[in-house]
Amino acid sequence: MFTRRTKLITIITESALEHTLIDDFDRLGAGGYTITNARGKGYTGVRDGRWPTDSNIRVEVICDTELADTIAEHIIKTYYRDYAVMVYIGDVTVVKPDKSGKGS
Amino acid sequence: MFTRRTKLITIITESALEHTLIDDFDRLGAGGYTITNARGKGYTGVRDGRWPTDSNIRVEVICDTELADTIAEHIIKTYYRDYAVMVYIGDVTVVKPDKSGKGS
Amino acid sequence: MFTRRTKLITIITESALEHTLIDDFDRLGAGGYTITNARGKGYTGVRDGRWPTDSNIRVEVICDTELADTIAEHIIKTYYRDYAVMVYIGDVTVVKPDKSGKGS
Amino acid sequence: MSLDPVVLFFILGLCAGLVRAEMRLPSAIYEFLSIILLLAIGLKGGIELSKQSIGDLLPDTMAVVAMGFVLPLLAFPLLRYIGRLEKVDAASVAAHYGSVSVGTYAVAVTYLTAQQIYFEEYMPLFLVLLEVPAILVGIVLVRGISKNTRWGKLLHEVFLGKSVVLLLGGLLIGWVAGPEGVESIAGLFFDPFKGVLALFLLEMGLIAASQVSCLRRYGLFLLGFGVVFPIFSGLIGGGLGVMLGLSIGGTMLLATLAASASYIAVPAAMRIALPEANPTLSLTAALGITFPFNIIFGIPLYHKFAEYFHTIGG
Amino acid sequence: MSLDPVVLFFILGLCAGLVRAEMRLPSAIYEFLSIILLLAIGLKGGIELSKQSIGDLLPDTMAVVAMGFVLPLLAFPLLRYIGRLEKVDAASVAAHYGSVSVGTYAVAVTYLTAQQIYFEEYMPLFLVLLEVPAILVGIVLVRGISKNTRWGKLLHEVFLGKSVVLLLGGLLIGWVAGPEGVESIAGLFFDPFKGVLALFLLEMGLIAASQVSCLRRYGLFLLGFGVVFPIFSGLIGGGLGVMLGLSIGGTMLLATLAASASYIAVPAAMRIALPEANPTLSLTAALGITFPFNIIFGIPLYHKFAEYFHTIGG
Amino acid sequence: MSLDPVVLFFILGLCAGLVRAEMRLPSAIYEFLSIILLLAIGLKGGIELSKQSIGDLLPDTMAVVAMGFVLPLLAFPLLRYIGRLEKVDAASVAAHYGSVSVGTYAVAVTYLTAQQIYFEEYMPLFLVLLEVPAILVGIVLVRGISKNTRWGKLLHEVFLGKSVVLLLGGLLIGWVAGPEGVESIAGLFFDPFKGVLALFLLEMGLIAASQVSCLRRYGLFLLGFGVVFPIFSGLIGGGLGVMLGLSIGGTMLLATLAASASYIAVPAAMRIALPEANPTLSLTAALGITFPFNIIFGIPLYHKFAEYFHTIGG
Ligand SMILES: Nc1ncnc2c1ncn2[C@@H]1O[C@H](COP(=O)(O)O)[C@@H](O)[C@H]1O
Ligand SMILES: Nc1ncnc2c1ncn2[C@@H]1O[C@H](COP(=O)(O)O)[C@@H](O)[C@H]1O
Ligand SMILES: Nc1ncnc2c1ncn2[C@@H]1O[C@H](COP(=O)(O)O)[C@@H](O)[C@H]1O
Ligand code: NA
Ligand code: NA
Ligand code: NA
Repeated sequence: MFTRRTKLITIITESALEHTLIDDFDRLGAGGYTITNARGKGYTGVRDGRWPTDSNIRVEVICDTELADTIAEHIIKTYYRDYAVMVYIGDVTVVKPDKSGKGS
Repeated sequence: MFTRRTKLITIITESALEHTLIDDFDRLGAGGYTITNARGKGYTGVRDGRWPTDSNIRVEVICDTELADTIAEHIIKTYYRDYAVMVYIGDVTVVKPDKSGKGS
Repeated sequence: MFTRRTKLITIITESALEHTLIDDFDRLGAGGYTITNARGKGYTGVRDGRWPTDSNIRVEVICDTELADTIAEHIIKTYYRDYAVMVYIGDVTVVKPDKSGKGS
Repeated sequence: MSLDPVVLFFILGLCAGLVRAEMRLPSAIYEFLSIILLLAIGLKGGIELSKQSIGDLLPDTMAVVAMGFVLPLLAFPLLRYIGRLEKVDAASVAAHYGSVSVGTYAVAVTYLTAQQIYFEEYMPLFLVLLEVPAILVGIVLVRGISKNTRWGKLLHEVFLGKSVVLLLGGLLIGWVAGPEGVESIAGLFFDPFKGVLALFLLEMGLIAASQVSCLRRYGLFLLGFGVVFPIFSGLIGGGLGVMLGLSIGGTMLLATLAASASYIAVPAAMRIALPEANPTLSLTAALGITFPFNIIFGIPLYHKFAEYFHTIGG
Repeated sequence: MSLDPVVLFFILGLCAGLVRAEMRLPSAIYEFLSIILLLAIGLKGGIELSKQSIGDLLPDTMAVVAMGFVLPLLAFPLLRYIGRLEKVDAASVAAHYGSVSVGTYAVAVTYLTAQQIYFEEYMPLFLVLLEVPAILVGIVLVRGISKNTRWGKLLHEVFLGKSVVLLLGGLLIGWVAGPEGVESIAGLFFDPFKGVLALFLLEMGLIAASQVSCLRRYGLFLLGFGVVFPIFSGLIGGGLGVMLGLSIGGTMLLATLAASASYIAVPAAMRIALPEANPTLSLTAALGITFPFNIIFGIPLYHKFAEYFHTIGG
Repeated sequence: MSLDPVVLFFILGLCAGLVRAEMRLPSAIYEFLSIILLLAIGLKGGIELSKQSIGDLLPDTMAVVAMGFVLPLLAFPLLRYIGRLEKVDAASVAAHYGSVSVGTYAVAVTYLTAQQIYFEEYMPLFLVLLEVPAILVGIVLVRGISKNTRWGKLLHEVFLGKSVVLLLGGLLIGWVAGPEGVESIAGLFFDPFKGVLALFLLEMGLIAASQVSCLRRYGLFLLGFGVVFPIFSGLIGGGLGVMLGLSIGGTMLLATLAASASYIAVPAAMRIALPEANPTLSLTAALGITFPFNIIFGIPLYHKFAEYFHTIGG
C-alpha cells in the first residue's frame, strides 16, 4: 500500500455550472472529480435549492498542489464575479495499492 | 489572487435542526454555510433516512478559528445531549480574488 | 469542552457497496460513519448516476490513525481491483463535551 | 375474513421488509403519495361541509376536540406508572396515541366503501381537529405552561405542519369549490385514490418491518400498550360516536381515529418540543406495533364495536 | 367571481408560503408534474395539427414569432430608461417577459374549458414558438451579434432546453399518432391533467410566496412593471389574435401568452448567456409578481380584452 | 408500419439524448414508473392465475424455466469464442441475455393490445420465472459450484431483488384479491398504464442514447451480437411457445421474453456476484443495442415468427 500527500480542492457553486466545470477539469488535466448536491448561503445570498437556479453543487478534485492552484485560479478568474462561488483547498493523503495507482 | 488559511467546521446532525442551526449561524455571525443531505450511524444509532425523523444533514461553515470555536461550543452545549450530533474542525485555505474577498 | 485531533477517512465508491462497507465498518470497530450520494469521474470512467449501477457514495469515517489505516488497507485490498474506489485521509479535530464523549 | 387489496399491499411490504428485500419507495414518491392522500381526504370532507350548516356541527366538533385532550391524559399515567417510562417519554408516547394517523383513517374509509357502509362524509374535519390537541397536552405535561417554553415557535410548528395544512387546505378548497368544482380534479385525487393508498401502504409495511428490530429493545410492555391502548381508546371513540348520534360507519371511523397513533406529525413536533424524549420509543410503538395492528385487526374490530354500541345504544 | 379549484390551490400555496408553513413538494415531484403538463399540452396541440394543413398556419405562425421578437424590444427601453436598470438587467428582464409561461397557459386553457369556450386547439404551437425569440433578443441587446459570443453553445442551450423539447416532442407525437393513438395514453396525460395542474400550482404558490421577501429589495418600479407590462402585452397579443382571425378563446390565449413571463427556460438560459445579469431581479418579477397576477386577475382580464376586441374587430 | 405512441416516446428520448438535450426524468420518478409497471404486470397475471388451475400450468412453467437455463448456455460460447471476450465478461453478458426485460415485455403487451390480439394473461408468471435462472448460470460458469462463493448472500440478492419481489408480490395480490378486488386499484395501476409506459420509455430512450458513446469502444462484434442473438433466442422462445400450445399472442410474448436482455436486475446482481466483469460492456449491449432494437424492430418481427410457427406448427 502506498500513500501520497496531495491536495483536495473543493468548489461550492451554482448547479448551472456543472457541465462547464467538468469541461474545465478535463481541459486542465484533472484525473477525476466528485460532485454532490448542496444548498447554502454566502455573499450572494441564500441558495436553498427551491428553484432550479437556486441550487448548489459541491465539487471535489484531488490533485497535486500545482493543478489545485491552476484550477483555483481558473475558477476565480472565470466565474467569481458573476456566479456564487466558494473555493478552498485542504491537505489529504491519498491511499492506493502501489505507487502508480490505478489512474497514473 | 489571494489565499487565507482558515477553519472549516463540519457538523453532522439531524435534519430537524436545519432551520435552528441556520438561525444560530446568522446570530453568531457566520458569513455562509453549505448543507448536504446525509445518512449515517453514530452513538445514537443508525440514521438511514428511511423516515423523516431519521435523516441527517452535513453542514459546513468556513470561518476563522475564533468563530469556529464559538460555533462548536454553542452546538455542543445546546444540542449534544438531546440530538444526534458530530462536530469536527479542519484546516483549509480559502482562495479569493483579493484580500477583501466578495464577502468581507 | 474537549477536542481531540484524529483522522477523517473518506471513501468514494460505487453505491452497490454501501451495505458491504457498513458491515465492514461494524466488523472493524468504527464508531460511526456518514454517507452522502455523489457522482463523479475517475480512472474507471464517468459515474454520473444516470443508471443505478453508475452512482457513487461518499463515505466518511472519523477514527484514530490506526483504524483509519486498517480501513484504508481493507478497502484497497478488497475492492480496489474490481470497483471504482478512491480513498483519502485527512486530519481533523473532533469537538465533544468531555474527554469520554458520547460514544466512547 | 377476506382482506382488501390495500391491506395485502401492506402485508407485502411487511414481508418484503422482514426478509430484508432490497426495496423501498423513493422518499419523494412517498411524500407525493401522502400529499395526494391528505388533499383527497380533505377535499372529500370539504365537499360535504359545503352541504352542511357549520353551526349544526359545532357541538360534535367540540366533543371531538375534548376527546383529543382527554386521550393523552389517559395514556400518560399508564405509561408512567405501569410502564415505568421516564416522564418525558411517557408524555411523548401519550401525545402520539392521543393524535391520529391519516393512513389508518384512509384504510378505514376504504374498508367502509368496499362494504358499501354509509358514513358521515365530513369526518375529515374530525381527523384534522384531532391532530393537534394531544401534542399540546404532551408538551404541557412536561413543561407545564411555563413562560420559558418558546410557545410561538412551537405552535407554529404544530399548527402549520404539513398534514394540518394539506388537510385543512383540502377542506377549504372542497368547501369553496363544491362537488362540481372538485369533480374536475378527480382524475388525480379520487380515481387513483385506492391505488395510491395501496402503494403508500406498501412503503408503510417496509417501514414497519424495519421497526421490528427496535421492538426487542423496549420489551413486552410497549408491545402490550401498542395493542391494548388502541382497543381501549377505540372503545372511547366508538362510545363518543354513538353519543353524538353518528351512523355505524361514522362511529367506526371515530373509534379508528381514537385508536390510531400518529407517526408523522407528532414525531416531528416532539423532536422540537421535547427533544429529550427518546424518539425511537414512540415511533416503534406507533409505527411498528399499533399501525400494523390497526390495519390488519383493529379496523374490523372497531366495526364490531360500532355495531355493538348501536345495538345497545339504539 | 368564482375561482376555479386550480386557482384555489395556488392561493393555498401562496398563503401556506406566506405564513411559512413547513411544506414543499419534493423537487422530483415538481419536475414530474411539469413534464406531464408539457407533454400533455404538446400532445393536445399535435393532435389538432394532424387535422390541419400546416401551410394554412404558416402566416399566423410567422406573425406570432414576430411578436416574440417585438415584445422584449418594447420591454427593454421601459426597463432601462424608466426603471433605470443596468443594461444587462434590463435585457434579461425583457427576455423573461418576451417569452412565455407554460403554467399560465395551462390555467388559461382550464379557464376556457371550465366555461366551455371554444379555442383553436393548435395554440400549443404558438406556445413553443414564443419560448425562444425573446431569449435571442435579450442576448443580442447586450452582446450584439458579436463573434465572441459562443453562439453554438448558447443556441444548443436555448433550443434544446427541457420545455422546448417536451412541448415539441409532444406536438410531434400527437401529430404522428393522431387522436386515436394518443387516446390510449390519456389515462396519464389527460384524465389527471387538471389535478396535476392543481398540485403544480400549489408548489408555484409556495415558491411565489418565497419571492416576496425579495420584492422589497427591488422596490415599486418592479412591482409596477410586473403588473402593467403584462396588461400592455396582453393588449398586443389580443390585438394580434383578432387580426389573425382567432376565436374569442384563441384571442384570449394569445393575449395570455403575450402577457405571461417565463420563469423556467429563460432564467436558465440567462444564467449561461448573460451571467452578469442579476438572476433574482428577473425571477422576483416573473414569479413573485406577474405569475400570481396573471393567474388570479390577468386571465379573466385577457378574456375581457378578447371579447372587447371581437366586438370592435368583428 | 405505424408506430405505437409508446414507441414514439422512446424515439423522442433517443433523439433528445443523441442531440444532448438538457433533459432527464428525476430518478425517483423513473423508479416510481417502474414500480407501477412491475406491480401492474404482476397484478394482471395474478388475476388470471386465480382463474387457472395451477397444476395445469406446471409443465409449461418447467419448460420455460428450462429455457431460462439454456439461453445463457447458448450465448456463452458465442461470446467467449467468437467474440473473444474474457471468460467472466462472456458469462456476465450471457446472464443478461438469458434473463428478461420488463420494459420490452410491457411494450409487447401494448403492441398486442393495440392490435386486439389475444394472449394468455398469465404470461407475467413466465416473466418472473425467467428473471433468475440466467443469473445463476452466469455465476456458475465463472465460479463453478464452489463452496467459496457466498451463495447465501448471492441468492438473497438475486431472489429478493426489487423486480422479482414486485412482480411476485403483484402476482400474489392479484391471485388472492381476484378481478373485483384488483378493480378498485385500477385507477393507479391499469388506467394510466400505457401513459406510464410511455414516460418510462422516454427516459429509457435518453439512457439508451447515453450508451451510444460506449458502443464505439466495444466494436462491431457487440453490435452484431446485440441484434443477432435476440433474433436467435426469439426463434427459440417462439418455437417453445408453439410447442406449449400457446396462442399466437402468447407465442409472440414468449419469443419476446427470450429475445429481451435484462438491464436492471442482472447488472445489479453481477456487480455483487462477478465484480471483475466489466459492467459497461453488458449494459451497453443490453441497453444501447438490444433494447432499442427490440422495441422498434424486434417486437413486430417476433409477431411474424409466432404467426409463421403457427402456420407450420398448427
Ligand atoms: N462561509 C461559508 N461557509 C460555508 N459555505 C459557504 C460560505 N460562504 C459561501 N459558502 C457556499 O458557497 C456558495 C456560494 O457562495 P457565495 O458566492 O459567497 O454566495 C454558498 O451558497 C454556500 O453554499
Ligand atoms: N465516527 C464517525 N464517523 C463519521 N460520522 C459519524 C461518526 N459518528 C457519528 N457520525 C455521524 O454523526 C451522526 C450523529 O452522531 P451520533 O450523535 O454519535 O449518533 C451520525 O448519524 C453520523 O452521520
Ligand atoms: N482525482 C479525483 N478527485 C476527486 N474525486 C475522484 C478523483 N478520482 C476519482 N474520484 C472519485 O472516485 C470515484 C471512483 O474513482 P475511480 O476508481 O478512479 O474511477 C469517481 O467516480 C469519483 O467520484
Ligand atoms: Na389516537
Ligand atoms: Na410574454
Ligand atoms: Na432473454
